Amino acid sequence: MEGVIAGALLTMMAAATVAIAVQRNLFAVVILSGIYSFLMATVLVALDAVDVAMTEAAVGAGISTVLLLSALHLSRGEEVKPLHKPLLPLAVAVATGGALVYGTLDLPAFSDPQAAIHAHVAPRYIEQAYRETGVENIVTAVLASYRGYDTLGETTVVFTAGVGVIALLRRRRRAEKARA
Amino acid sequence: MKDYLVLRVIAKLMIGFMLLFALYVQFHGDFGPGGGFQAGVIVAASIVLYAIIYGLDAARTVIPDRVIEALIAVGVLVFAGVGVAGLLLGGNYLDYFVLSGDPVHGQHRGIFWVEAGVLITVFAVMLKVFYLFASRGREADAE
Amino acid sequence: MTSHFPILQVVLPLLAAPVMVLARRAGITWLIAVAMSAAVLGMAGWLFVQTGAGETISYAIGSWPPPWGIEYRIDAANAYVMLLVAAIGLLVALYSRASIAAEIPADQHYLFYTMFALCLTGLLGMAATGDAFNLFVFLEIASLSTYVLIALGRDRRALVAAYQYLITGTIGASFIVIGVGLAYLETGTLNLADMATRLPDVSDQRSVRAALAFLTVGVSLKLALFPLHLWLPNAYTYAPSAVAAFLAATATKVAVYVLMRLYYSVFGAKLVFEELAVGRVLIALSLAAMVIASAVAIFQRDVKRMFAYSSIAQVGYITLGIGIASETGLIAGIVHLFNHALTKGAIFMLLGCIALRAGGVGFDRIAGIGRVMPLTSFGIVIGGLSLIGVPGTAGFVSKWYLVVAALEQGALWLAVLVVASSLLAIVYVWRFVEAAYFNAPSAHIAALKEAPAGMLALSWVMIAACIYFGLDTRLTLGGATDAAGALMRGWP
Amino acid sequence: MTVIAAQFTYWVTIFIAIAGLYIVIARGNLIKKLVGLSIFQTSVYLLYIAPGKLIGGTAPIYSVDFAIYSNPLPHVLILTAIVVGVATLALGLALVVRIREAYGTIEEDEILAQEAPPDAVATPRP
Repeated sequence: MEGVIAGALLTMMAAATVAIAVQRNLFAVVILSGIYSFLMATVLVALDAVDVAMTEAAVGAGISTVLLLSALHLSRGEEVKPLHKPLLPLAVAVATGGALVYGTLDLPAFSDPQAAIHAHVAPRYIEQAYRETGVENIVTAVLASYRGYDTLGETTVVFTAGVGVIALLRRRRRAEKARA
Repeated sequence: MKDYLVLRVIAKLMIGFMLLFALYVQFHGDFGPGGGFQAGVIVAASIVLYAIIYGLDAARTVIPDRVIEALIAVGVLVFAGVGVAGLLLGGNYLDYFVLSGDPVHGQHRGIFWVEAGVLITVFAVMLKVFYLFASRGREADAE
Repeated sequence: MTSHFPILQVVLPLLAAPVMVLARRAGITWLIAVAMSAAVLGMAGWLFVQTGAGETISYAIGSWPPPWGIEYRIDAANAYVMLLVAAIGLLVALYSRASIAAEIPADQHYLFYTMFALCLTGLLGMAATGDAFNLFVFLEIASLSTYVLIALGRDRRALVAAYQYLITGTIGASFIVIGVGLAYLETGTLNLADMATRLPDVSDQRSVRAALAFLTVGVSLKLALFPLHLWLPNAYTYAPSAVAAFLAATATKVAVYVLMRLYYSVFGAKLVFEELAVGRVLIALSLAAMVIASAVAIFQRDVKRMFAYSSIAQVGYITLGIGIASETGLIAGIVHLFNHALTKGAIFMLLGCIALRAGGVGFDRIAGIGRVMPLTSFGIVIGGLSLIGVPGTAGFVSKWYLVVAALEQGALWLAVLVVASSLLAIVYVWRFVEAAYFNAPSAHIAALKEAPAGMLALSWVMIAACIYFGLDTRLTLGGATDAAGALMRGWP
Repeated sequence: MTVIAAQFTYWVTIFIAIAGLYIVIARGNLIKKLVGLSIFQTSVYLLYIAPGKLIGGTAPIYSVDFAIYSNPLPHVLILTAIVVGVATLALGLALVVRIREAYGTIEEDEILAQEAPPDAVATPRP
């Protein structure tokens, strides 16, 4: 049953991406990408990734949509028909997909407890995280402690983006007039 | 939307609940899904809601730009500062074990402050980005 | 204290960035930037000396032992690259004060220095890390700050250049994430040294080969390997002068280091060069870069853009060294990485001096500039000689080694092509000489003064280094030999 | 989740990656390109997370009712990837807003048409 639901969700996700590619009304594109993110979040729940699902819903369907809408507000809402036939982009995209097919076909079998990712490194997190950090959510333990440095980097990325947007969008009326 | 009384009242209530929920997400991250990043997003969303209902200027008086810009930096400093504290107490960088006499308690303490740092920066950046986009839009409308 | 240098040299600029945002004042942030860069250079120098004897320094962040925690792993190879990045960082930080005063509004200066500190953090973090996913995170810190730095350029085309680089860079980063993911699924670990020990058991898996392919393409987008270089000319041309100098000297170089590390220390030379024909592909693309990008450079109407295309060609010489896949080839590549960084950094700093005085560096604007800005112009000429590879300059040393590496393999044609492509460099350098010295200056140009003493002095430090390292190769060649040795030994 | 569903997940992941990459490269509208870029980035999520799932396992949060937990490490990595993705999007959109103000359009072809071949004359921003 769970598999059927996940399959249906995945099919809808694929349909949403096609709709995004085809649709020229940018408002519709933004809403579709929000729907896509919600579907993704639901699939992630089915895959036990509850923290990721929560974040994807808040970020993909929430923040991203708000940002896209406010940027859209500042520009024309309709996409122009492309002038040239997009053969090269299609070739690049399909080649990438081909490499992915090639690369994923002989991955370890699904849900094989002997697969490398289940047998190596992760067992310590699952078995020891509570004893070593006193945190019941293993994802939090890995995120904030074992791999806390990645999270510092991630916070720095957010910081970089924030300061970068300030640098790009803060009005400098006097300065700009003086230069004009 | 400043003239709709119903919206204004409901929004005020909602914002209270949202902040409460954010606190839950922040501190429940040890036991269930959640953590600094998600909580920061929710806090920012509550202020965004306030700005939508009461206007950007009202939101900017509640949390001025200068304060937000400072908070953006403070969050990173808190996080990176936890790492420096580990160094000063004789451990490696980001070593939480040395933050307290009891290693597991030290871990707890480290994770608490690290998540606080994430919350502050994420909240401030999200809100600042919204302010900047929204004020840019208002000027575009005026032209 | 010294035992924490591996992490401190990355975290110091990371801490400096938020402090700068709080400080806000242009003068103070500049002082912070200079003090921080100087301290980083000191630590990088110490690490370089420490690892020279073949030692590998492992630093467990958070005191979690690898592979469960994130590890910084420093040997002669990344110490060499970090020394380069730190040295250029200090020079550019000093140079920026006068340079950006003319190009960036005063109330944005603190944002510039913040982004500069973050970019330094990202690049040093990429070089220092021993963890595959951490590599991606610091790559993104470096990338996002670079997009902003480029967009700070005066011309509106800087915005488009930054946008295009953002798209390309993010595609590249996603490729890297896919590659890391496939390698992780096969080995169960993210620690590069641990991955290296576990990869041989699964190296016949197609996923491992796909991982190698995705990582190669992703990193190649970052290092502007032909034909994935399309973002580079606009980015360098429209970025502020100080940014162009810093990026040209460091960003692509760190990406090259990452590629070498992945090939030699993680996937292993046996898989990459013997079982798969990566070396031959790399040689073909490098040759294309050397010839085509040099030829395109000749026809540019803007000097900065001309030298940007030259950078693509010069990256070709570095990747050619990797592709030859011998120890000499690797040494040649690493030494050229260093020498080209110095040369191109110096040239872009001097072009910044011209841009400051003349308002631009189009060929129509620099006619006769050699008469009014003699020191600046002469510096560019020396830099140009180093690009060509004239004996007595740093560029000669690396090209010499490249030719030797080609001959060792019995590939005379390769050696001939290296020399022949240098002839193209003569043509584009000559274009500058002709415009600067043999054209009569317009009234506007004739009224210009020589560049400010400070900027000129810093640029000439780099030019002097180009000559010094052309004559005394103990540091550059010795370091490169140690680095190549460390890479070939791998991370057991 | 069954094995068949897992296989299906891979195929959908790859399809989404192709579609996203195609939108980024082929489309000229700067906002649509960013949407495509986001989709390409999100396609990676399932590649990491689906293999971490164990049948009969549960979310990696300690509980007395369960003994098998799915692998937490991919979750941590993808959390970071999501955050990096939204940071990139915010920066990209800020650039789009500035480009729109400088050029009056967000169509790549129209922007390129406004620029003569590169030369040294700096075009002042409006």
